[in-house]
Order: sequence, then structure tokens, then C-alpha cells
Amino acid sequence: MAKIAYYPGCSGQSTSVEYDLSTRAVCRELGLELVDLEDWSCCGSTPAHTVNHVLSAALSARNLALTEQLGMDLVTTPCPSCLSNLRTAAHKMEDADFRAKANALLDTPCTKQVTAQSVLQVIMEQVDPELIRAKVVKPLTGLKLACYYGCIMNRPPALMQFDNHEHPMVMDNLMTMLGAEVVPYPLKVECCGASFGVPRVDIVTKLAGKLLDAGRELDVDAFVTACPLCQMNLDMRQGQINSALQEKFRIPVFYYTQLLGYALGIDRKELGLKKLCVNPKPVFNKLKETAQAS
Amino acid sequence: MKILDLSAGDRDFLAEVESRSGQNLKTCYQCGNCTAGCPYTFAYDIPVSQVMRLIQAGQREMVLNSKSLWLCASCQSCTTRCPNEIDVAKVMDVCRHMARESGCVSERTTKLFTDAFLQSVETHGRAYELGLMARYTLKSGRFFDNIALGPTALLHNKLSFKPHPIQGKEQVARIFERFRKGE
Amino acid sequence: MSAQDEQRELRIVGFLCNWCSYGGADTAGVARFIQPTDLRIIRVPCSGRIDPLFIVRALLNGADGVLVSGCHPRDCHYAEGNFYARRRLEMLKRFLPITGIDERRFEYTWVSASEGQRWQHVVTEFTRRIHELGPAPFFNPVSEEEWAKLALDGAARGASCACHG
Amino acid sequence: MRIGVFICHCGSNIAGTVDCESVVEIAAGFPEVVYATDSMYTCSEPGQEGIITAIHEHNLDGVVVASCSPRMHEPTFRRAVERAGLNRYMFEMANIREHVSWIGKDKAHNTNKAADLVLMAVEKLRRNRPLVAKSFTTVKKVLVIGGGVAGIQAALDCADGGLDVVMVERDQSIGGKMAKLDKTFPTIDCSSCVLGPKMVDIAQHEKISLYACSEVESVSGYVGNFSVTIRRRATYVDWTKCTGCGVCTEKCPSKRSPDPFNEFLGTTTSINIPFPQAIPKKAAINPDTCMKLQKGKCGICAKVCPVGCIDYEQQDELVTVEVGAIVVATGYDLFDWHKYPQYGEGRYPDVITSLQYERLLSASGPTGGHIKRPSDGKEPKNVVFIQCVGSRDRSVDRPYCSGFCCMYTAKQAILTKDHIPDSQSFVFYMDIRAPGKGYDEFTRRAMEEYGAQYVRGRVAMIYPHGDQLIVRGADTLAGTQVEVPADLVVLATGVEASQGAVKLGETLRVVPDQFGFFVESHPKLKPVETNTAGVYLAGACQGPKDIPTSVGQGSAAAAKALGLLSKEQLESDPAVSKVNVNRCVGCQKCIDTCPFGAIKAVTDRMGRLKAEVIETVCQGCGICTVTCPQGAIQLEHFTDNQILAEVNALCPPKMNNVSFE
Ligand SMILES: Cc1cc2nc3c(=O)[nH]c(=O)nc-3n(C[C@H](O)[C@H](O)[C@H](O)COP(=O)(O)OP(=O)(O)OC[C@H]3O[C@@H](n4cnc5c(N)ncnc54)[C@H](O)[C@@H]3O)c2cc1C
Ligand SMILES: Cc1cc2nc3c(=O)[nH]c(=O)nc-3n(C[C@H](O)[C@H](O)[C@H](O)COP(=O)(O)OP(=O)(O)OC[C@H]3O[C@@H](n4cnc5c(N)ncnc54)[C@H](O)[C@@H]3O)c2cc1C
Ligand code: SF4
Ligand code: SF4
Ligand code: SF4
Ligand code: SF4
Ligand code: SF4
Ligand code: SF4
Ligand code: SF4
Ligand code: SF4
Repeated sequence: MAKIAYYPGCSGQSTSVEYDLSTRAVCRELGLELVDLEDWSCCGSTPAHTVNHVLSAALSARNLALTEQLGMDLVTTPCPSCLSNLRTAAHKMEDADFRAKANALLDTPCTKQVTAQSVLQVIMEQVDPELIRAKVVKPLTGLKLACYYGCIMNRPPALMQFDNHEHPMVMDNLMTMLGAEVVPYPLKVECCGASFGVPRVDIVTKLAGKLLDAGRELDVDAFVTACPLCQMNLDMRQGQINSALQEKFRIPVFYYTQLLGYALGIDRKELGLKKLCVNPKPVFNKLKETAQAS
Repeated sequence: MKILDLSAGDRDFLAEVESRSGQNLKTCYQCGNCTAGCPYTFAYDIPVSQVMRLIQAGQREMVLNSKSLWLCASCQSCTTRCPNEIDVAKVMDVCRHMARESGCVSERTTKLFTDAFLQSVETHGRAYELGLMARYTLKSGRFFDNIALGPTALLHNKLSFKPHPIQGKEQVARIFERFRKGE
Repeated sequence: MSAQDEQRELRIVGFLCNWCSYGGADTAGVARFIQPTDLRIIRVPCSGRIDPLFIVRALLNGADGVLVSGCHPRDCHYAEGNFYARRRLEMLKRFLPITGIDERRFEYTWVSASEGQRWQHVVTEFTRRIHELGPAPFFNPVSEEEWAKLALDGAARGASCACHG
Repeated sequence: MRIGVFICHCGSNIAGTVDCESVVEIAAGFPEVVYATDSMYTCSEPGQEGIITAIHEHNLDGVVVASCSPRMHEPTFRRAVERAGLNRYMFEMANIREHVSWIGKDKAHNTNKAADLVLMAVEKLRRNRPLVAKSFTTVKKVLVIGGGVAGIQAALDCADGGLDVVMVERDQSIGGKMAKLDKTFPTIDCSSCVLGPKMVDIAQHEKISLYACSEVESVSGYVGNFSVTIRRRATYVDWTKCTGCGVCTEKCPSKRSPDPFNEFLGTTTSINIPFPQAIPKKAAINPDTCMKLQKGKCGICAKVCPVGCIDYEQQDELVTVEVGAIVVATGYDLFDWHKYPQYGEGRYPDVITSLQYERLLSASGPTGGHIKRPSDGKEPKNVVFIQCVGSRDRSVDRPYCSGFCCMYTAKQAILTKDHIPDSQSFVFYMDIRAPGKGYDEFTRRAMEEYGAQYVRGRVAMIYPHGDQLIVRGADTLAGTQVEVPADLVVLATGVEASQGAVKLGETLRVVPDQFGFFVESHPKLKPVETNTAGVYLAGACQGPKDIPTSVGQGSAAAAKALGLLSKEQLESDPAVSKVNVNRCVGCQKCIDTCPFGAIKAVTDRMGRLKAEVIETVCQGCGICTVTCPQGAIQLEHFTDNQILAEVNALCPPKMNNVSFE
């Protein structure tokens, strides 16, 4: 089994436990051994870099240093926001002066060049697609999905260096591989409102509402996401959006790992499906119907 | 509307933003592509392209007092599409740093949230969401904004009642400590 | 008159290609871009015409500095003359220290016919550098003759000398 | 040698900061100087007369003028000394204005420097020798490469002026981009109505031979005597027989061949005549799609052709022609807008290029002149134009302005309203560049009379919504973001160097700039000349140009070619390289390095290999001189001795007690 350092990120312990759970389950099933960074700390998320770039880099670099201590040079995380911070820190620390400044804030300096990648990238690049195809036991046939990537998974392209930055396709391809019908969702990289859910609910309801609307327009059964913040804004806040915009959205919003895990036949409990706020039951009912019909 | 005396523009401001962001802002030719793509334009008081313009014109006060700085989500759409390859999001970030440093806070709630978040990280080593929400709610006085979410989140076991402190939380606290000392 | 003006002039020789840099120096003149007066310019058709031997000769003869300037890399009037020039001059720069000549006394650059401002900058900077280095040290006549021979030999050997590739 | 020195005051231009009298005094003491004087304006008529008189009176055989830059007046003074009976190469100039009086304030330093420069000139002059230009005859024939409107104009002007013309066109028909246009700004007259007759003239002019489906393979020789090899691509049709009747194209069963003439908006048959007014009007087979050539099945065209001119076995053919001058008119291509992923990379069929839109507007286009959008054939109501796509954008390495897209966008907005009166056009622009006669009025009309809504700002993204496209841009004048639901989006894609321009440039020794546009000899004073004598530029191959300017340049290039070849004989510049056969060891290094192929290997009487310079080809760069390990090949007028004499004048070897000479 390929061993890879794993950084779950704070949200993986609260608002997106199901993402963390399903990621671990799926990776195990696909032969990727995730080695948790012992005693990892918060990457600082958006707040840190809006305050200071050295502080932000240091918070991330503590985790890069932990990766280094494991003797590894690649750390993977499910969360695009953590990813963006880890990659930015790693990139900035290519500059010796900057590295010295960031290290000066740390107890244990980060001396090596460590890179970060999303779990999605690792799965897409390190797992043989044939293996995935072969392992599908419950295809997603009959499901109509919109893949929503969020704003920072692939941007800015020079930093992220993965997939097309205006029109990413990897999740689309993965879902198609699992048998689902993927609609050409036009707002794949539009921002969902990010962390403004707390200080400015009005902003999030407007932006996330627009995203849900575009999905409804295309008559999708569900959204697929890869970001805890996106998922939360679309799922947990769907009720809030409905009352703010006088709408009646009821569209389940999955993490791609949940649907992948389902197709691979992983036990539902391990996928944390119960944690979803918009009840995904209609989706699974539909899947059952198509399965029975064929 | 405020009338600008261009000759009184603060050239040092432009120079400072340029050196702190590493961007050459003189290349901005006001095409508006950043504003065109910015999802937050509807909430801004000054659209991002005009922020760039005002920096060029050395309008320190107008820029640092702009609400837009606090509403930028760092979504990178501007940076990704600028025809002059300006890292616009970074410029917004740098202006926000400068605003903070000079005590200009035109979006109090955003700042409070940021502070609460970092406070939480400093205390526990990780973000403790329920705790930070509580702290934010107390400080901002905005009890009702997200109250509706409480039941939804708790019902689905989304928020944990206990923080997840880490062993190395002192190490993290020291990062903040050293940072403040260095400032 | 300032102290700078009164300062003793040093001997700086410039080799400029006719099409670009000589024109650039003209443009600087037309625009009245004031420059130090130490430099004297020798006009050649192309930077590719500049034999490293000329430069070595000037330096051995006691020039305090030599400045070469040609067209920008893709701009050469003769298609690729400056490309040859660049290769030869790069070799020369490496060869100079072996002869005991401070390689900072020699510089090559690219200035186009429209870049008067750039020319002014180049001349001013180079002259400042030479003044910092001071007058070239006097050569021991004996070893100098040897060096002159060596340099000329180098030119003659051609085949093995990369300057003449 | 008896040398005379003339120091010019240039009014106060020089005399203001140089003590001219002192310079005269010092110069009088230089070796072999027998006469030195100063003069108020040396280039003026009395000034020149002064030189001539002095040459006669003092029996001078060499002259130095210390004045302005030789780039300014060297030709003037060379003519003057020639009038006095001297060889024009027995003259040297010292630049004491641009390089001395105008850039230094210290009169003492300046005077000293001026004297040094005069000494250098004297020392060089002492080693000059008279050079005599060789004359040679020329071929009275011109090659025009590229049959767009610029090339057509150049060819017709040359032919009308009495020269034979060979036109080489890469495509199947001449006409270039203009043949694809519907109407043209600023007059909105029909493009094919003005261009068509000129194309016919090309076909019918007795002095013009046209090679379509052809490219220039190689060029050798020099001004007045180029030898050009042309590759004629196989068309599988014998064009000497084809009448252009079109029977074959009607019957060809392979109807899915790409249609470049219609900018790939539709498909066409494998055997095809690109458009009704094509010149030459001949059929050609696309070998990539023809079933006979691909799979050996079909052969219908051969059966139906009434004159039996189909030849499936035809091969490329090489033709060699001798010409005296070459006009390059290879035009431009359009930027590949797929580099902008935010505009859909081709996923949305209703996002098209400006040139595709011209085909939709054109009555002879794939929709018969009805604007139908590609996705569903519906007539669009909201049409959005986006300017500067692939222009003025560093992020895609296209920092320059494409020059004419502002104008054609205004034209297309006007034509849209003409075609669909209840339509609304929106034009996203950054600046409007309309500097020609009647141009600004034209763009104003698009806004004022035709109601096109101009929006100042770029477009960040386009995405589908229902059967429309949402165009999200900025209106920087209103200071906010804007959205337009569009039925059709037309991109004013920028201008790029034509494909293969860099390679053609190598063949012709014409330098392309960093974007592939050919570099003119002087940006203001020699706009259609190149640095290779006898090769001229016309049209958009030199940089973005609209039709009037392209045509103007076509005529200008023709005038240059006519002027060149109107002389019975040409003179070559004698300041070229020369081989000393006694020293030459035949190593051929010079042959390898000469960028102009001006040196050839010859064997002497003893059968030994020697280098020989072809005087008329040599451009006088001196690269060979530096290359030669034997010092055998010397550039006349800039020999090693002459340049070293200048070095020695500046840094006398005696300074170090060593003498080299
Ligand atoms: C959408 C659009 C609308 C326009 N509308 C107008 C308008 O209304 N008014 C106006 O003034 N201008 C207009 N223009 C500009 C106009 O197209 C150009 O000014 C004009 O075509 C330039 O002519 P040209 O002969 O230099 O180049 P081209 O038209 O590009 O002709 C070049 C020719 O050379 C051939 N060629 C290229 N390479 C080779 C080679 N290696 N060997 C042999 N042949 C070669 C090509 O096949 C082509 O036939 C428009 C342009 C566009 C894109
Ligand atoms: C302030 C300014 C700055 C400029 N800078 C630039 C620049 O930097 N670069 C650039 O490319 N262009 C520049 N231009 C434009 C430039 O001046 C013109 O492009 C150029 O001068 C046009 O040349 P011309 O020969 O057509 O006309 P003109 O220069 O006007 O020459 C016309 C000549 O005809 C003579 N004449 C007029 N009527 C008669 C008559 N009836 N009989 C006999 N003789 C007559 C006039 O006396 C004159 O000598 C500038 C213009 C201005 C005003
Ligand atoms: S996109 Fe870039 S050039 Fe355009 S206005 Fe914004 S910062 Fe300026
Ligand atoms: S990074 Fe900020 S300014 Fe730029 S587009 Fe996103 S929200 Fe707007
Ligand atoms: S020769 Fe030159 S320097 Fe002398 S008057 Fe004429 S322009 Fe002036
Ligand atoms: S049928 Fe024959 S003659 Fe007629 S166009 Fe075709 S090839 Fe030419
Ligand atoms: S042989 Fe080829 S070109 Fe001729 S009719 Fe058949 S498919 Fe068409
Ligand atoms: S001509 Fe107009 S549309 Fe074209 S590149 Fe220039 S400014 Fe842009
Ligand atoms: S490089 Fe010199 S020696 Fe060699 S062939 Fe040429 S001229 Fe003769
Ligand atoms: S000087 Fe020499 S290298 Fe230059 S063109 Fe003439 S022969 Fe060729």
C-alpha cells in the first residue's frame, strides 16, 4: 500500500466529519494508506493570511515540518482551503529569506521542501482508473449530478497546478466513471460565499443560492463537492438560503468521496451519510429503482 | 462625491503596496476584468478594479477605509484572469493588512470573525468552531444571524461540544506570540 | 564646475555597431542626455565584426575600460551577428582574468537605435564603475609582450579558441 | 597622403561646447594632415564648396570632416569629395556633435575629446584605400509571395509598370482574408465587389504568372538576381485543363471535408473550388478526406469530369524562377482564442470569431447571408461583441494592439442592425482605436445611429444559461459588474503573424520580430524595405494593418521594386569582404558563419580549396573577418588594421613602451 501523509484539517473534526470519514474509507479501499500527521494544528485558513503572510505561512509550515519529521515530502488533505494554505506556504518558502522569517516563528523549523496535494489529485493520479472501474459494485447509473469544485481548488493555476482552472473536469470524469450522468455545470469555479456565512449571511445566501439555482436549472439529482466550505454553504445553509431568497431548494449535496464510497460498496456508516443536512434519501431511492429496473 | 486632488496623491502608498505585494500596479490599465469576475462586487463599496485605480492615484485613506477589503474572499478569480498578470487578490490581502495596521476597520463583523477564529487557533491549536461562534456572537452582538443553523448543525452532529486541543498547542501559541513580538 | 567634472578623465574605448547602438548613442545626443565624457566610440558595422583581439589590444595598451554594445539579441541587422558577438565576448570575459586583467574593466550590452535613455544609463554606469576601479595598473612590459603574443596566438589558433568559433 | 581636416561649428550646436579653433590647431599637427580649418555649416552649399576648393588647392587625397553623426551626413560628404575627383572612400567622419557637444558640458573635456575623435578618423583614413563599386545587371521580374489584397496590389502595380511578376499563393485561391469579408469599413462597400475585379486582373494580366497551392521552398542569390524554388503542391487536378465547371464538386460523395474558406462553419466536398469568385478557378482534391486517395474507392470525379483532368497520381512539383526583387505579402492569422478557458474553449457553439461572423454575414457564406447562430440556426437578438481578445494581453503573450478590430467590430455591429432590425448589439471594449479618415465618425455612427451599446470593460467569463449565454463583464465607466444574456457572442480575435512566417523569414533572410511580424528597415523612413536588399514588405505581414494601409503598402513596395529594377545596372557597395588567397587555407569556417551565404568555396589553379566572396551578396557585416583563423578574409573599409589604428590612436602603445607595429 502506498503510504501518504494525511492532514485532515479542522473542519474534518466538526462540520465535515463525514468528509474525513469517507475519505479514509475510500482511500483504504483504493489501497492508499493515509498516515495522520501526529498532533497537526490549524493551517490558519483564510483569516490568517488576511492578517499577515508570514503568520499564515508559519501556521501551515508547522504542519509541513511534521510531514518532514515523518520522513515524507508530500502531504495530502481533503480540504482545498488547507491545500491552498499549505501550497502557498511551501511555495513562498522556496525563497530563503521568507523561509527564515516563517521558521523564526516556529519551535521546530521546516527545512525541507514539502509539497501538498489534494486527496482528489492523489486518487486521480496515483490510482489506476481500471482498478476503480473494477471495484464498482453499485454504479451510480441514472443519477444526474452537478460537480461543483469551488473557487480555490484550482486557482490560481500557477500555484495549484492541477486540472483546468476555469473548467475543471476530474470530478466529472470520476463520476462518469462510476456510471453517473454529469451535467455541464456552468459555475464550477464560482465562489460559494466562503467563510462569510458567519459575518455576512446575506452574501452567502445570495452566492450559494445562485449556485443551487444553476443546478436546479439543469435538473440535477444532487451536487458533488470536494470542499467542506462549499458543502456546508450549499447543504447546511440550504434552509437559510430558502428563507432568505424565498426558495424551495431541496438538493442533496455530497462529498465526492461519499458517492465514490457508495459505488465501491463501502458500508454507509463509514460514509457519514447521516450527517448530510438535506436528506439524500431520494437519491438512493432513485438508484435502487434503476438497479431493480435493469 | 469626493473630489481628488491628484497632485496630493500619496506616492508612498503606491510604493508600499507594490513592495509588500511584489506586484507592479502601474501595469493595470483598468480593463475591469477583475471586477467583471469578482463574485463579491455586489457587496463592495468600491469595485476591485477601482481599488487598483485608487492605489495608483495614491488615495491611501479611501482604499484603507474601503469595505471591499474586508469582503474579499480571496477567491482568486481576479488574479487568475488579470491580463497584466497582477496578483490582485494578493494586493487586496496586503491592503487589508495595512488597514488593520492603521486601525481602519470598515467591516467590523468580518474582522471580529477573523479575530475570533485566530483566537481559537491560538488557544486550542485548532479551530474550535462552536467556541469561536460563541465568541463571535458575543462580540458582534449578532445573535440571530446564524441561530437557525444551530439546530440543523447539532441535529446532524456537525459541531462538537468540546474543542480538540492538541498537545502542541503551546507551540502554536508561541507562533502567535513571536509574531506579535516581531511586529 | 563640480568636483566630478574636474576629475581626471579615464580612457574608455567603446565599440558600437552602426545600426543599433551607434544610433542609440546618436539618439541620446539628439535628446541632449548628458553623459560622462571619458568614452570614445569606434564605429563598426556589426557587433559580429568585433574581434576580441581589439579589446585585448585596447586593454593591454592601457585603456581603463572597454565597452561593447550591439543590437538586441533578435534585432541584428545582419540576422545573427550579435549572436556570434555574444559567444565571443562571453568567452573573452572568462579569458581576461587569466591574463591578469580585471574583467570588470570590460562590459558588453545591447542598446537599440531608439534607446537613447538606455545608452545614457549604460555609459554613466560603466564610467562610474571604471572610476571606482581607478586607472588601469601599469603592465610589466616584459610579461605584457608575452601576453600580447598569447592573445594574438589565441586569435591565430582560432580552431581551438572558442572566441573565434 | 595629404589629408585635409574640416571642423564644423554647426552654428552654436558644436561651437557652443567645443573650442573648434583649438581642435583645428591640434589637428594640424596630426600625421599627414596638411590642411585644417573650421566652418560654420559644413553641409551647407558654401561648406561643401569649401571642401572641394581645398581639395583642389591643397592637392588633398583624403578628407576628414568632424561634425554630426555619419548616419546623418556621410553620404552628403562622400558625394562632395567625389565631385572634387576623390574616391568616396577616401573620406572619414568624426562625430563631435551627437557624441560630444550635445552630451557633455565641460568645454575643456569636450575639446580634448573632439581632438581625439579627429585623430582616430585621421589614423583610419591613412589606411583607407579607394574602393570601386561593381555593377551588375538585373532580372526584370518580381516575385510576390502571398496573394492577399496587399500582394495583389503590389503585383498589379509592378506588372502595369512593365515588370514580369510571379505570384506565389499558399492557398487554393488568392484574395486572402479580404475575400472572406462581407462588407468593409468605413464605407460598407461589398468586399468581393472591390476585390473581385482585381483578382480577375491578376488572372488575366499577361505579365503575371500565378502559382496557387504553392510555397517558396528556397531562395538563393542577391538583389537583382535571386533564384527561387517554388513547391507546387499536388492538387490531383491538371490545372492546365480544368475549366472550373464544378461538375466534380456536385457529384463528389465525400461531403464532410473541412471548409477553411468558411472558417470551418460548415463542411464541403473533397474536390472543391473554395468560392465562386476564386482565382484561379480550379478544382483541387483534399487528399485527407478523398475516399479514392484514402481508401482507393470512388473515383467519381474522374468519371464525371468532362475534360478528364483528374489525376490521382499527381505529385508535388518544384519550379525554379529567376527574379530581381521580392515582395513579401503573407498577411496574418487570427489568435487562437481557445487559450481563454473562461470563454468556453470551444464548448459553446454560439461563441464564434469575428471572421466566422463575416462568413455568416456574407451572402455567399454558408447561411446565404442570414445570421443564424451555429447551435440551433436561430436568429440572434442580443449579440455581444468582445474586443481585444488575444490583443493587449500580456498573460497570453500578445501585448500589442491588433489595430483594426475596433473598426471591424463597429462595422459588424452596424451590419447586425441592418440584418436584424430588432436586434441589440453590445460591444465590450477597452479603448476605441479609430485613427483613420472617417473612422471615428464611423464608430460614432455605430453607437448613435445603430444603437450599439458600447460597454467599457473586459469580459471575465461566458457561461450557458438555458439556450442563452451569460456574458459577465465590467462597465468601468459605471463602475460595476454587468451581465448580458446573449444569443450570440462574437470575439474580435487579435492578429498574429501568419503561420510559417518565421520559417519564410529564414529563407528570405528577413528578420521577424518576437511575434513573427517581419521587421522593416526603418520604422519611419523605410517602412516597406527590409534589411536584405531587394526584398520588400507589404501588408499585414509587417504588423496589423487594415485594407487601405495594406493596399498603400502594396503600391509602395511595387514602387520600390520598380525603382530598383528601372536601372539598367545596379552598383554593389564595395565595402565588402575580400579574401587574401595567399593566406586562405581553405578551412571554410567563413563559409559556415556567413549569415548571407555570400562566400563560396573555389579551387585555385593548383587545385587547392579557397574561399571567395560573392561581392554582390556580401552585406559587409564582417562576421567572417573575425572568424577567419588566418586573418585571410578582411572586410574592406573596416579591416583589422584600420580598427586597430583607431584603437592605437586612443590608447597609444607607447604608453606602455611596447610597439606592435
Ligand atoms: C473579421 C475581420 C474583418 C475585417 N474587416 C475589414 C474591413 O472592413 N476593412 C478593412 O480595411 N480591413 C478589414 N479587415 C482587415 C483585413 O483583413 C486586412 O487588412 C487585410 O486582409 C490585409 O491584407 P494582406 O494582404 O496583408 O493579408 P492577407 O489578407 O492575410 O493575405 C495574405 C495572403 O498570403 C498568403 N500566404 C500566407 N503565407 C504564405 C506563404 N508562406 N506563401 C505563400 N502565400 C502565403 C495567404 O494565404 C493569403 O492569401 C478585417 C479583418 C478581419 C479579421
Ligand atoms: C506636435 C506634433 C508632433 C508630431 N510627432 C510625430 C512623431 O513623433 N512621429 C510621427 O511619426 N509623426 C509625428 N507628427 C506627425 C508628422 O508631423 C506628420 O506625419 C508629417 O509631418 C506628415 O508629413 P507630410 O509631408 O505629409 O506633411 P507636412 O510635414 O505638413 O509637409 C507638407 C509640406 O508642403 C508644403 N506646402 C503646403 N501647401 C503647399 C502648396 N500649396 N504648395 C507648395 N508647398 C506646399 C508645406 O509648406 C510643407 O513643407 C507630429 C505632428 C505634430 C503636430
Ligand atoms: S484585471 Fe488587472 S489590469 Fe484589469 S483592471 Fe483588474 S488589475 Fe487592472
Ligand atoms: S479575490 Fe477578492 S477581489 Fe478578487 S475576485 Fe475574489 S473576492 Fe473579488
Ligand atoms: S555637417 Fe552636420 S554638424 Fe555640420 S552643419 Fe551640417 S548638420 Fe550641422
Ligand atoms: S469537372 Fe473537371 S474541369 Fe470541371 S471543375 Fe472539376 S476538375 Fe475542373
Ligand atoms: S475521388 Fe475523391 S474527390 Fe473524387 S469524387 Fe470521389 S471522394 Fe470526391
Ligand atoms: S484595434 Fe481595438 S479591439 Fe483591436 S486590439 Fe486594438 S484596441 Fe483592441
Ligand atoms: S576562414 Fe579564412 S582561411 Fe578559412 S576559408 Fe575562410 S578565408 Fe580561407
Ligand atoms: S562580411 Fe563576410 S560574413 Fe558578412 S556578409 Fe560579407 S562575406 Fe558574409
